[in-house]
Amino acid sequence: MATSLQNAPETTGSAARRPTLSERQKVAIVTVSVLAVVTAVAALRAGSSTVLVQALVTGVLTGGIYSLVAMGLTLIYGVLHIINFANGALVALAMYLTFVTVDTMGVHPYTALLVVVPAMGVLGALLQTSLLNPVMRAPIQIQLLVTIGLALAIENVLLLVFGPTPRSVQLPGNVGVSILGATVELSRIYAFVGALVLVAILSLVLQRTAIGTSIRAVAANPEGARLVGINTKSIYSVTFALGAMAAGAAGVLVAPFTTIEPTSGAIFNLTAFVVVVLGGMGNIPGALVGGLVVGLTEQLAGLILPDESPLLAVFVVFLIVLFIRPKGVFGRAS
Amino acid sequence: MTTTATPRTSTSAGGGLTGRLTTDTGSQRSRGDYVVLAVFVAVAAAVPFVLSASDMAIANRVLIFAIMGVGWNIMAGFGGMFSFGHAAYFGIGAYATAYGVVVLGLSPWLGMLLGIAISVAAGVGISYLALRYKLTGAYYTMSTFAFAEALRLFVIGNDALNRTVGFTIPVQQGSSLVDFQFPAGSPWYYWIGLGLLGMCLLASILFVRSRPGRFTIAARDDDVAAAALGIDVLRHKLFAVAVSAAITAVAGTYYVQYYMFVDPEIAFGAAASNDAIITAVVGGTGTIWGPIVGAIIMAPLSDVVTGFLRTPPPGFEWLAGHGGLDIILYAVILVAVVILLPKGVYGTLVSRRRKS
Amino acid sequence: MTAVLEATGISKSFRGLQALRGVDISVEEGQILGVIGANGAGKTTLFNCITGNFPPTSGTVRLDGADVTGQPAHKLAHRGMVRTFQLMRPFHTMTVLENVEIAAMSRGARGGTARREAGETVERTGLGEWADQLSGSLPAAMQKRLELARALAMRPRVLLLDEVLAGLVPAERAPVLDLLENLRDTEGMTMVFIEHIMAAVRRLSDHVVMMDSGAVLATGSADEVLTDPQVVEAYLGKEASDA
Amino acid sequence: MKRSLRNWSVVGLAGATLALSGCAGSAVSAAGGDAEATTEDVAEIHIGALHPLTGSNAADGQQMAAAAQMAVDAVNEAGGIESLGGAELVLDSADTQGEAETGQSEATRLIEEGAVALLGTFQSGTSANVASVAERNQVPFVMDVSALDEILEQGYTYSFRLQPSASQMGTQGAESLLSLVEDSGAEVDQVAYLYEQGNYGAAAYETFLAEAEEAGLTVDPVIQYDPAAVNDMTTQITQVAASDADALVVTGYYRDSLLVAQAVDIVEPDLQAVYGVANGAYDQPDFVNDAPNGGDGYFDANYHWDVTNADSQALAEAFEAEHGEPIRSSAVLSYDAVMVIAEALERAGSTDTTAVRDAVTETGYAPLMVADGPVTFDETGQNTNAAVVVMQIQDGDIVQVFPQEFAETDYVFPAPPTE
Repeated sequence: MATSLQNAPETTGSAARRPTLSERQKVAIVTVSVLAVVTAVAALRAGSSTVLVQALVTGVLTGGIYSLVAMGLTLIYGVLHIINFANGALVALAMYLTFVTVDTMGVHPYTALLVVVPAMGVLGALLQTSLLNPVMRAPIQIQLLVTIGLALAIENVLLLVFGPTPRSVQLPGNVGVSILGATVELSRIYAFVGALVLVAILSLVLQRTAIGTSIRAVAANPEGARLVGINTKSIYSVTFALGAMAAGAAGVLVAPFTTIEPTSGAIFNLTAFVVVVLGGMGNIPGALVGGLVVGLTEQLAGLILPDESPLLAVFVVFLIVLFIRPKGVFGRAS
Repeated sequence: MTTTATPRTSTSAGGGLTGRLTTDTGSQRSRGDYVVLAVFVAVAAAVPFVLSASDMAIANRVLIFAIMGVGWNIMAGFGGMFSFGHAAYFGIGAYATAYGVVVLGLSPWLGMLLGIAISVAAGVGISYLALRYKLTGAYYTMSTFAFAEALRLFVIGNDALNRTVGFTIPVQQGSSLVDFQFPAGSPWYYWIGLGLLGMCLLASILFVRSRPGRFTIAARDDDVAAAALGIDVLRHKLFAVAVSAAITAVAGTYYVQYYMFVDPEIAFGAAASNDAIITAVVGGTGTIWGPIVGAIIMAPLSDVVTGFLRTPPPGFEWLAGHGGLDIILYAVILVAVVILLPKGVYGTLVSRRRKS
Repeated sequence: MTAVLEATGISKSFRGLQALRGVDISVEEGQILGVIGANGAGKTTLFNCITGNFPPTSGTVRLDGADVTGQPAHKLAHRGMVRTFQLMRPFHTMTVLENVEIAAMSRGARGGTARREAGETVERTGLGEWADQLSGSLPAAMQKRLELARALAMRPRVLLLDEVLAGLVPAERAPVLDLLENLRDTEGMTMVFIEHIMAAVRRLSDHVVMMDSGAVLATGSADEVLTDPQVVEAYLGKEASDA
Repeated sequence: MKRSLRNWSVVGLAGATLALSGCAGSAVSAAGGDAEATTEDVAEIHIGALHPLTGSNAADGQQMAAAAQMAVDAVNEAGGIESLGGAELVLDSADTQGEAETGQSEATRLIEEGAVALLGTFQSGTSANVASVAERNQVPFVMDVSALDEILEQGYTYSFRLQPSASQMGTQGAESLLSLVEDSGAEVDQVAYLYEQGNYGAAAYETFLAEAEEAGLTVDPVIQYDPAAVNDMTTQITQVAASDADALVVTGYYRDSLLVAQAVDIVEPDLQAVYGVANGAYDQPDFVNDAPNGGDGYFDANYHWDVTNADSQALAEAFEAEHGEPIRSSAVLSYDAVMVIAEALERAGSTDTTAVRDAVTETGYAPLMVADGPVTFDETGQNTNAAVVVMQIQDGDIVQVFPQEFAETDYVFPAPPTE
């Protein structure tokens, strides 16, 4: 059940699909064996099994968080073909909304989902309708600059309203628990689970609802969709709203273990782009896999090359994967 | 764009074949470009006589933006390769110069050549991989972005390049053209920068007129058709990358010599890539003069906005003293310009003129 | 009696989908080969394999007896094999004249020569009135002609035409057909053309290949192929009912 | 301002003519740049302050600008610069946006508009840039916060730094830790060191290591991280827990140091103390709110305003009354920087920038910061009396605990970070 928006409607033709599956298996085998070798090297460098296990568990969990943050990004790219540079800013906005909700109403942080997610949805629809729909046919750089401008504006509105002092949201009962001998903060596990749930929800919405079918139709062929009577502009707005809601959910779930500043979302931007490309742009389960690859690469690189920024390893992996699989690990070659 | 099935009368008026060819707009426009370039450089050279020192700082930034925009425009505007990582070439130019001057004791001019060489090699290398492996659209764009980021992280982890600190060019007393150093506020910085910009513009004009340039534009419009007509698309795109990387590296050298300082974030951060794109897009991509117009508008914009908010006009005093408001205003203006004039300011003017 | 262009056993599969299954074609100096077949029969894919758009999965392409299989398109163009595209691919930011000039320049003509040659080709293909029009805003029929004009400016020895008549009204077809015939008769140009319009196939073809489902179904002279009962059933009947 | 706005509109409209025609007037009005005036009766003296009022360091930057303004107000209330006829100070505050090039152009503008001295900038990269502007324009530049050693290694003669450099803090941090341990009678043979991998963290670590090795203290494991990218520290803290380290030393910024505290809380390594060296979090009131267990017991050896000094206390109270938040040490340094400049102006009796620079070199100002003595600049411009003090979080308060002369209360050592 692939929820790749790139090739969603052509789900028939078993002859065409079977080789793709084996292709996927090949990718999976290569990925796993590379990971195994890297893990072995990391184990030698770490010199302690506890440290290695901790690195692996942390890698998986942070990977989940990266994919959580990247989910809206990949959805919006898949349908609108816009690289949304405002994704991080939207996540930061959601963090502040969480803070405000918790601060004023004194509720549990996760109940803020009920407020933040719909609010972000409305904002997303407004942004798409007012700013991006007019430039949907413009070249990629136009849309990119609009989202960059949007990111600047959102971050600085947050600075203006909340001031520069960092905020925080405390999660009641946020203790460390032990998994396979590794220690993990509960809030990070919740966020990881949240990522899985978000993948499931988005997949369901796209596969099983009428609006999801329209979205996939628009993603695959906007002209064709228009011909069969779909209002593409409103589908664009719905999609951006969904993307903003995903960013909103990410913001709420990440808020308890993050220092909330206007730039708190932007620090995820880099990794989120890598995650999205690795998973195949527009491929929602792919984002989950991409997140895990990035999370593990970061952790293991930290053990193997302690003098370099772990992100360097992430970008090198990214470039290599990009050249070998130009449409992402699970994307199809054209 | 006209969609009628009859050609415009103006083109058929002459009737004869030769008549049409002598009025070929392309070559005339290009010859006009040389004239415009000469006039532009001559007029712009007078700027230091009329601007104050702090305004000259902005004028110098206009030059840096313009060179970067011209460089980006070659690759993205004429070559059709949307780069979001021009910080890579800017940064290589800047670091090569700074390293040359501070560590190797070279003249900045040699550092500039070094920067151009490395920048071209890196650009051609990474673009060869990207084009060879047929990265397209957003994937191509993200690969350029990742390349610049990887360079930034590499420098941060490299002791020989001073990690996060970067380089500071030693201050000398007196002026020296060889050392590309003058007293603070000297108009020579501006004149040298203008000279460099002039050369980059000349390179841009020559490129567009040249065979490789025209083949590149053909490949941008349709690479399959270009290949079918015997054009080696890969080679020509790489040539465009080389020209683009070289020009952008020049901006890096100029930056270092003017600001006398560079660090990994300045050199390879996303802001540098953004500046190149914003300049060209606001002015008009795929036009010779678009980046100049874009630089003249966008480079001073943040100063203007900040200045406006520092001492607002009567009635707007309540706007003062809010950190962040200046950037919000800048962002709003950027978004508005881009949405309302997607072809850019100069690009829109040109297409209006063509239509009428 | 050597073939100028000879493709043998050309197969092509896309991720398991077999688009071509061992297609053989050959065309001799100064002759015109017609390729017919229903949409999706693999005609354009065959062109793409021959002209180097992408390499065939298996099979050999020979040009003047030399193996050129898998060589990139631009090299083959310089060896004298040039094609047009069914879906027009103009350099849309350039004028018609500039489009053709690019082709002339690519062939090696310099500056003024290239422009003069381009002008001649533009006139010859009936695009004279449109010369300074932006090619992206041309009507489709004119873009078809532009495809042909650009290819001719390369002065090809082997010209592959992909539905160069499609979309033209009958009155517009005649001059194109005259031109093609003239090119063969006066310049000895060798051609392979994909065409649905049977009158054109009859008039021009020295030889016809009928394709179906990625394979050659029938081959021979135009009359032989077009009266072949298999062909009539597989293609012409359907074509007739479509029309 | 109006000048540049007018230029811009003309520039924008005139296109390639680049503002040639419309700006003739601005050249005339641009004559503000001569700081050479040596008249004894100047009504106003401009000082330029450069801080990140926006961007990720705006929290410090805005406080620093506010404190600098308070210093200027204090000087003016006390009669201005008496040797210059009671001339009033005027603070021109500029936003660097945390960017070096903005810092440079703003510095140029401030000098242009007549600033006789500059202070700032919080970020080392920006300070390095402003230092070069100051040098070339021969205008004194007093750095409040900017720890990077390299800034003053350029042979500059117009740049000064009040704050201890990163290497000073590393050395003094190690000295303090060693004597604190000795004083407490506890046994600490080995420490783990975790630092941000930039030059700031590296300088603090390297000087700490040199001092520790001399005293026979083992530093292992040593772990560096990328402060911009790190999102989780559990692996690093697990490495610490797997070692024999008795204490953890951390040099980092706020966000990453908080991540360390969160990881320490759940991994529960067997440590006698977490000890920050020049740490951006462990002496911050925000940290007490954000950290698990309120960060109780955490140490930080860092520059800090002198809580035991009555004048400092008065400033802190006034600041909090005026701005509603507790003053940061960075802001007190900005206050000190203005005072150093004002005091130099007073002695110079001139607004000639070189004369002011000469006066700054001979300053003997007693700072509101913890220090080993009055501000004393060496030939590179570094304040040799800049000092760190060891602070500890005790019951939600950040208190000075070591050395004794600056201690508000007794330290608690060992202070295991997890109960």
